[in-house]
Amino acid sequence: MAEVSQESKKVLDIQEIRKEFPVLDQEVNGKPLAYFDNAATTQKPLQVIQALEDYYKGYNANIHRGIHTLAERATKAFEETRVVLHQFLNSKEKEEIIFTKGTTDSINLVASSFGRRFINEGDEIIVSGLEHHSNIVPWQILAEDKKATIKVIPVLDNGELDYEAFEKLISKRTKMVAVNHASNSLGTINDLPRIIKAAHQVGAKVLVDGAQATAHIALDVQSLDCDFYAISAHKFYGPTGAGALYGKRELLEEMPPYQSGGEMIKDVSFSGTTFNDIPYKFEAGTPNIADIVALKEAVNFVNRLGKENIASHEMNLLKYAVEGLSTIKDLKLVGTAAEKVSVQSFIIDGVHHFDIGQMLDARGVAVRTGHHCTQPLMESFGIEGTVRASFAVYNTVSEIDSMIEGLGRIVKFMK
Amino acid sequence: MAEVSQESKKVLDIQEIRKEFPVLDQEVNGKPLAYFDNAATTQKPLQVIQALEDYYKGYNANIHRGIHTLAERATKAFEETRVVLHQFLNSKEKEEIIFTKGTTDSINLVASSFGRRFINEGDEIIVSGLEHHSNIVPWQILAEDKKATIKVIPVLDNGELDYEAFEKLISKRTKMVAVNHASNSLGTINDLPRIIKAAHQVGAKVLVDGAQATAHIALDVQSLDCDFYAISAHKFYGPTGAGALYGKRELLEEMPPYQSGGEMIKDVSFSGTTFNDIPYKFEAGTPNIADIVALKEAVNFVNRLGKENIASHEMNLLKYAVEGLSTIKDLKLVGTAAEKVSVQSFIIDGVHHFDIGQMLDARGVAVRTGHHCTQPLMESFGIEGTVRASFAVYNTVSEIDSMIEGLGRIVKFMK
Amino acid sequence: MADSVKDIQDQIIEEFSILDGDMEMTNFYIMELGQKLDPMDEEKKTDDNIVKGCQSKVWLTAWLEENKVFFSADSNTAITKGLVSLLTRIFSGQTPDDIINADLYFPQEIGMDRFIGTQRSNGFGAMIKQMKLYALALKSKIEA
Amino acid sequence: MADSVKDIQDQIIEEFSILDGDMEMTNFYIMELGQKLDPMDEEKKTDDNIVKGCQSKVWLTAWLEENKVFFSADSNTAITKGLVSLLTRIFSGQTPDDIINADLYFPQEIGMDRFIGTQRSNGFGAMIKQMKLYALALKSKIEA
Ligand SMILES: Cc1ncc(COP(=O)(O)O)c(C=O)c1O
Ligand SMILES: Cc1ncc(COP(=O)(O)O)c(C=O)c1O
Repeated sequence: MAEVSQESKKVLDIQEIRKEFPVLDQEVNGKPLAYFDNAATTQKPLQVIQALEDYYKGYNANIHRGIHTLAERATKAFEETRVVLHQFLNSKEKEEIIFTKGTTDSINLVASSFGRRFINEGDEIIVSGLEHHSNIVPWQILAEDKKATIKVIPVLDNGELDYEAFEKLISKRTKMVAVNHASNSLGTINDLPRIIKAAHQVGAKVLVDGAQATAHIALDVQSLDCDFYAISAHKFYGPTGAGALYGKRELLEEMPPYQSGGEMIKDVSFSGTTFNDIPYKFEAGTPNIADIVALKEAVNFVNRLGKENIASHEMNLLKYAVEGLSTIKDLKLVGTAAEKVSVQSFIIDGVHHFDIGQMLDARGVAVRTGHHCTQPLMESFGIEGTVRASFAVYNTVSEIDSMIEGLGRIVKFMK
Repeated sequence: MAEVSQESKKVLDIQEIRKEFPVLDQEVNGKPLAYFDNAATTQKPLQVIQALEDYYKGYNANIHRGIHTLAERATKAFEETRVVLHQFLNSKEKEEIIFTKGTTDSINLVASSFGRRFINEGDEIIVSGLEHHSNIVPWQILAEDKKATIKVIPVLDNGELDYEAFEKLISKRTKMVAVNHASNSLGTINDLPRIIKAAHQVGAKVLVDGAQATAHIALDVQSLDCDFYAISAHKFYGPTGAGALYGKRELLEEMPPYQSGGEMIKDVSFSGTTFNDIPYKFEAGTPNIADIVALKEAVNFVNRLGKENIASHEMNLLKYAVEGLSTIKDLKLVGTAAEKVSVQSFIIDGVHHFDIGQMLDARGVAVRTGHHCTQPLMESFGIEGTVRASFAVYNTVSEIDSMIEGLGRIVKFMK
Repeated sequence: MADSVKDIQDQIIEEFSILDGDMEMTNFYIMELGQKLDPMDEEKKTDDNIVKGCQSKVWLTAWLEENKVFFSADSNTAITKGLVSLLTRIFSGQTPDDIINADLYFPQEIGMDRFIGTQRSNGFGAMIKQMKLYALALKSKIEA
Repeated sequence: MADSVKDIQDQIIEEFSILDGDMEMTNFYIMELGQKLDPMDEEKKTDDNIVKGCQSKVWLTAWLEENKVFFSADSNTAITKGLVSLLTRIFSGQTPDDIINADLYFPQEIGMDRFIGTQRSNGFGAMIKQMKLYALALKSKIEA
C-alpha cells in the first residue's frame, strides 16, 4: 500500500524532484522563487494534488455508513490512509491513529479529553520553553480549569533544553509532559528518549508535538514509547486541513470523547448515548475525506525518496546556509543545537526582522519573520522575533546563495 | 468578488451543468451512475476542483503571519472566502464568519464555548426530534456537565415539528434552542421565524444547523435573526473538511475561545495569555487553507446558477420522484411535510432498507440507507431506518426512472 | 466426504457465471440462495452470536460433528443472508484447519469482493473472520 | 499652497519609475525615504498612537494648522517608516476633505499595493484608514 524506497541510501536528484512541485517554477517580484518557509508549510508534490483531483472526479462520497459503490470506494481509500500512517509512525495498531485537522487539533483533543479524565487539582503539567503556542495554550487553559500548575523546561543559549533542570522539575505530581520533537523556531531536536524515560518513571504521560519532525526524522512511536504524537499533513508535503493524533490504545480507550456528533456514536437516544470504539470515538462529523485520502500520497512521496536521503540533502543545505550566514556582518544565528532539523533562525543587529523579510521577498526569497508562534521562547532570548529559513527536499544551494547575497546587500545598505 | 446570477429566474440546462461534474460521467456496476446521496455530500463542480489545483500549483503558503508574496496571496484568497460567505449568509459583518471543519465542528464550538459561559445548573436546552446526532450529542454532553436538562420538540406523523408542543416547552429556564433548518432524514423545512421569535421572547438563544439548507434555501441570518448558524461546505458543492459558523458579534465576543494554539492568541507568556479578536479567536492552528479558498468557488457556483433556479429544478425532481414512488406496492413515504428540501425517505414493507440500497446500487443508483444519524427520529417513527434519495441540481428525471424501475423489480422479486 | 473449500468455490463461481456479471441479477440470485438457507434456531439468535461490524445483523454459531465444523446462521437482511449461506455452504463440514487456512477467492470472482474491504458498512469480512475464529476455537477443543 | 493629493502621487510615481519595477531597489528607496522622515517626538510614541493591525509598529498623530491637517509618524521598521513617510508627504498640509476623499492609486503604481490587501500582516491599509479617521475627527473640530 505504501511505496517504500528500495535502495535506502541514495543521492537525490533535486532537479527531478523540483519538477514534481509546479509551484516552485514561478517568479516572485521578477525573480525565481526560493521558498524557504517550509517549517510553516511545505509545498505539495503532483501526486498529492492528483489524488485530490482523482478523488473529486472519481469517487467522492460520504464515508463509513454508505453502502453504495462510491461510498465504499471512498471509505476504503480513507481507511487506507490510516493504515499508511500507522506504518509511517509505526504504531502498534491502526486504531491508534485518529484523524484530526492537524497538530493544534490533536493537542487540543488530548488536553481536553485526557485532561478531563486524568488531570486534577494540584497536578503538574510540564511543557518546554521551546514550544509552539499550540503546545502551550491548551495546557494553560486546562491548568486554569483544573487548578493544576504549568512548569517550564528552560532553554539553554544554544537552543537545547536544559535536561538537568527538567529532571529536577519532574515529580510524582507531574501528570503530563508536552514537548515537541523538533522546534519550529530553532530546529532543535529534543532528546525524547531521555524525557520519556524520566516522565514514565514518575508515572507521567508524554505528548510529543511532531509537527516539525514528520518531514525530516524517521519515526517510531513504539520504540519512542511516547503516549501521544501529534502531526499535521501540511508540514510534510500533504494537504492543509488534515493531520493525526497517535495515542496508545489503553489511554484512548479510557479517555472521554472530544467532539461529538455523527460517526463517533454507537447509539443515540434521548435517554442515553453510547460511544463508538476508537478511532471513531474521536472522529465526530464528516471528516476531511479528500485531504485524508490525499495524505496517503504525501507519505508515499516521503517513502519513495527515503527520509534518510531527504534529511541528508537538507543537512547539506543547512550546513551551507550556516556557512553563508556566518559571512554576514552583525548577523547572529539563533539556535545552534548539536542535533537539528533544517531550520535556521537569525537576527541582524540593528535591522528589524520584518525589513529583512520584505527585502528578501523583493528578490523572490520567501522566509518567515516574527515570533513563529513561540513568544515565550523569543522572550527567553530577549528578542521579539527572528528571520527563519527552513529547508525542504526541493531546495538548492543556489537558492541559498540568493538569500545570502540579498542579506549582504541589506547590511551594506543599512549600515 | 462573488459571481451573482444576473437573470434570477431561469430554467437551468441540466445537461450542461452535468458537464461541470466529471464524477457523474461514470458507470457503476455496468450502469450509468445516478447519484442520489446528495444529503450526505454533494459532488463538486470543476471550478472547485480547479481552485484546489490552482492554489497548490500557484500560491500555497501558510497564512496571516507570513509577509512574503505567496503568504500574502494565500491570506488574501483565504479572507476573500470569508467575505463571500458573509455575503452568502448575509451576516452583518465578515468577522461574524468563523471557519470550521464543518457543521459538527461548528456546533461543538458553540456547545462548548457558549455552554461554558452561559449554561448553568437547572437551565434547559431545547432540541428538536428531527435533529442529526451532531445537533444532539454535544448538547447532551453539555447538559450532563452543567446539570442542565434537554427538552425535545416532538415530531408529527408527517415529519413536521409540533410547534404547539414547542411553545409549551419553552420557558424562562430555556437558554438555547438548537434546531436544523431542514431535516437530513425527512427534508422538512422548519419554521425558523416562529421558533426564533418564541425563543427570543424568553431570552433564549437559537442555533440553527444549516447543513441541509445551504444548497437549497436562500439564506439571510440577519432577517432570520438566529444567533448561530452552522454549515458544511461539502453539503453545497464545496470540499470536505471545511465549513463555517455564523455567530452574532456580541455573543462571539463574550464567549471564551474553543480550541487554542497558534493564530487565536494575541500574546502568549507563561504568566498569562491574551486572545485575539473574532473571528481569529476561534480559529486556532493552521486552517484548512486550500479547501477554504476553494469554498469560494462553491458559493460562486451556487450564485451563478441561482438558488431559486436550483430549488425549482429540485422541487420538480422531488415531485416526480414522489409520484413514481407512490406506484410501488407496499412503499411508504417517510416525511411528507408541506415545506421540504429535495430529500425523500421511504420504506418498503417487508424489505430491509439495506437490501434496497444494495439492489439499487447494483443498477448504479446511489441512495443512502439506515438511520441517517437521526436515531431518535427513527425511534419516534418506530423504524430502524429508511432508504433516502436526495436530489441536487445535476440530477435528472431519467435517473429517477431508473430508481423507480429498480424498486419495482425488487418488490416483484421479494413478494 | 465433503467437497473441498476450493471445489465448492469453483462450483459457486460456475453457477454465478451464467449471470454474466450483471450485479442486479447477482443480487437476486444471492437473495434466492439466502431464502434456501437452513433456518436457525430462534434461541440461538442471541446478542452473543451477532457478528460485530455488520450494518445488517448476522447471527452465527458453530459446532463440531466428528471433528468437522458445522455452521448455522441467519440475517435480518436478504442479501447478507444469501452471502452467509454461501459461506456456510463452503465451510460446513470442513475440518478446522481447512477453514482456518482457506483462501477465499470466490467473492472476487462473483463481484462481491467490495463487501470485504470496508468492514464497517458490511459484515462480509467480519463473517469470514468470525467463522475462522470459530474453527480455531473448535480446533483447540479437538486437541484438548 | 501644498500640491494636491493627485499631484504628489504623480510625483512619487515619477520618482519611482526610474527603478523600473525592481522590487529590491524599490524597497531600498523606500527605506531611504523613511530615513529622511521628520523625527517624531518621543513622548508622542504612546500605545494610544499605535496604528492597529500592523505587524510592525507605527505611531501616528495628527493636528490642525490653519484648517489643514498635519501628520507626524514613526515606525520601528525601516520599510514601514518609508511607506508612512510617503503618506505623510501626500497628506500633510491637505484639507480634511481632500484627505477623506483621497483616492490613492500610487501604491499600485509603485508595486506596493499588495501591502494594502492583507491588513493583518502589514499596516499599510490600516495606516491609510487611520489617517482618514484623523482627518474626519479634525474636520468635525473645524466645524464645531
Ligand atoms: C442536518 C445535519 N446536521 C449536521 C450534519 C453534520 O455535518 P458534518 O458531518 O458535515 O459535520 C449533517 C450531515 O451529516 C446534517 O445533515
Ligand atoms: C512545533 C509546532 N507545533 C505545532 C504547530 C501547529 O501546527 P498546525 O498549525 O498545523 O496545527 C506547528 C506549526 O505551526 C509547529 O511548528
